[in-house]
Amino acid sequence: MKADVTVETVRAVEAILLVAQEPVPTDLIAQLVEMPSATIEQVCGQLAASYEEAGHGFQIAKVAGGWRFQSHPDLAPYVERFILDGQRARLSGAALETLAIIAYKQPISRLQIASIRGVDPDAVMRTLHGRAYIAPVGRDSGPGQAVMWGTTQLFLEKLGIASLEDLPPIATFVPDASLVEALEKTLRLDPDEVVEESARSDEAEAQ
Amino acid sequence: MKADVTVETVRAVEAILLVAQEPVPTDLIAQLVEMPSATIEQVCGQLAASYEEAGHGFQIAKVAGGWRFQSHPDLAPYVERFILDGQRARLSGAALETLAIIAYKQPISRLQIASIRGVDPDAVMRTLHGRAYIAPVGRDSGPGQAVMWGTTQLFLEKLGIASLEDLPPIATFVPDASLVEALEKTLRLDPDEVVEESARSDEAEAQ
Amino acid sequence: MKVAIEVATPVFEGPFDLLLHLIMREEVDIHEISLATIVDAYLLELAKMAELDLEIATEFLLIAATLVEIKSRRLLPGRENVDLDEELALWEERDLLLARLLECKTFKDVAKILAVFVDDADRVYARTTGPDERFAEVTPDLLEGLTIQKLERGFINAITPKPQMSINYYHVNPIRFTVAEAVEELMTELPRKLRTSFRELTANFVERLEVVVRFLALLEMYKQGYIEIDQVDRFGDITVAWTGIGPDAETNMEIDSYEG
Repeated sequence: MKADVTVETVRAVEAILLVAQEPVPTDLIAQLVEMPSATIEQVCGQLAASYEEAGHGFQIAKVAGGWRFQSHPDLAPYVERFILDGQRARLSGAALETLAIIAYKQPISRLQIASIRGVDPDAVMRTLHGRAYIAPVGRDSGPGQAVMWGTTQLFLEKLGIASLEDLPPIATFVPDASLVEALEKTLRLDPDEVVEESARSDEAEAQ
Repeated sequence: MKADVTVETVRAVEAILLVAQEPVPTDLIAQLVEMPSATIEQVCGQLAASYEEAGHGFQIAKVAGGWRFQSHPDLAPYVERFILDGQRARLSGAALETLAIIAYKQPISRLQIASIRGVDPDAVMRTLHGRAYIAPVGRDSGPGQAVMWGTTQLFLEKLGIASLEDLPPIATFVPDASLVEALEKTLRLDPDEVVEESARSDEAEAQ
Repeated sequence: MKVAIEVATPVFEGPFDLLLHLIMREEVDIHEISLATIVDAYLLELAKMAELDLEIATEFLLIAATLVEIKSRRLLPGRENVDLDEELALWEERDLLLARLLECKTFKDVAKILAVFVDDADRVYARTTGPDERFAEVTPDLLEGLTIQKLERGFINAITPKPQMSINYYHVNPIRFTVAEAVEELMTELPRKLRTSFRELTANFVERLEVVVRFLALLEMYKQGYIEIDQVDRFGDITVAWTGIGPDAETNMEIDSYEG
């Protein structure tokens, strides 16, 4: 710990996080213990590291913009035995794909989502909204004034991340060259190239 | 620690107590981690001593026949400041709706409330229960044996009425069959409250 | 050696999903992508869906039409008499399809990473217990100012059905008929006309979709030997002639036999 951080400050942070019912923003903790936010961020980070090192069954983690106590993932089997309805609601592939689009493209309208997925996202979006992973964040300024959607704090909690910036950059996901080539080749209009192609593969087979 | 108590057992106890809403009886912990109760009693006692020694801002304490995490008494001023600063005093619209449903429809299960409100009332109910405005009043006789909830004496006192019969009767505002039909339909549908607050904001506001 | 493997038909989340699946499968299996195989497989899936679900998504058919156009463009080369506008339009559609496939694939990959995040996050449980009873006095009284009138209003709000804000954002009407129904119509229409053209057969249709459905129906009947199809100019009109012979003119024809 830094020299100017007293033991009391660290203990106060622990006490506050223990009684909190949702992630506590660093700024709020800083205000309560009268220390700079940067210091509190450091204190929390160091507390998290020290719990891990001591091998405790709990952690401090930064999730959805704030710090919180949570059980250690190693101990999920015990916790699930204890919390009877501990089974988490599973997200379907369609739900995850829709969430992925909303997370990276927000604010986005239903129509825009539909055109990316090629299917009506209505039912999936209703479920996601019901679970509060997505919410309307405004209206399009265009003529239709479509409702625009974005992800929520609960979405960040569901993913266990502190903010949207913790998601990998979209560039990471650009399909690799071989797939792009395969798609392009498949949909090529010019028949000459197709002939060439098959000639080449004949050659390959002959070897 | 005793020789036959593994690190995993101690960590599991920590994890279980961390996520528990109420003090957890020794016997229940013993059953969950498959160890004798006497051993668990000892483990909890030793954990409590080690937290105190390490000077953490939280403790493990035995309360009402069970073990729980709580903030250290030394740090009460910080916790009080957190409660006052960090939380809003008024009941949110969503919390009010949940409370009204429980008041009028008691005894009622969490699931039944969810189907009326269309969103998970969990967080709101936890707050209301924490303030002793609602309480479990029994179990459903059906297969699930769901916990049934009702309002408390404190609720009546706060509202300044002698009994539930002083509430305006429900029948006066269920005027015709079409509304009932519309209502039934809503109950069958997925929640789709586009402009409604999300479950997440319920939680935030209810505190 | 190639072994035919029966795979349980997966549920495809839309036309891009299906098309990606088919193309990637081809790539893995034979390292050479045959558009013909993919178009046939796509149409086969489409036919299965058309039988299962009348409300089949319009996108499936629009993409089928684009695929078929690309395929026919390859099979019927011929540089003369090319309508440049139509040629350009086809290029545009192809590029659009390619771009949308890539975008779809990108978000499918993102979804996989999100699933990993979710799986990890599902293994931790947050503490949400709140302050204990020692702090009850400090805790603000939530019910301050609550009256029975407010409670009553809260209850009415809670049980009042919420307005549905869902808008129908599909500009294309839901499909009113299936390929199978179109075949049925043509089976009564064509024997009377004997010889006609695709444009004539679709002259009364407003929706592009209806045209596509008819086109798919004609392709099907062509494969079954009921009709002859001839296209003199590329992108020109298609003449349709009733042959009067089929595999079994007496019984209902099988629609799900696009492979061939």
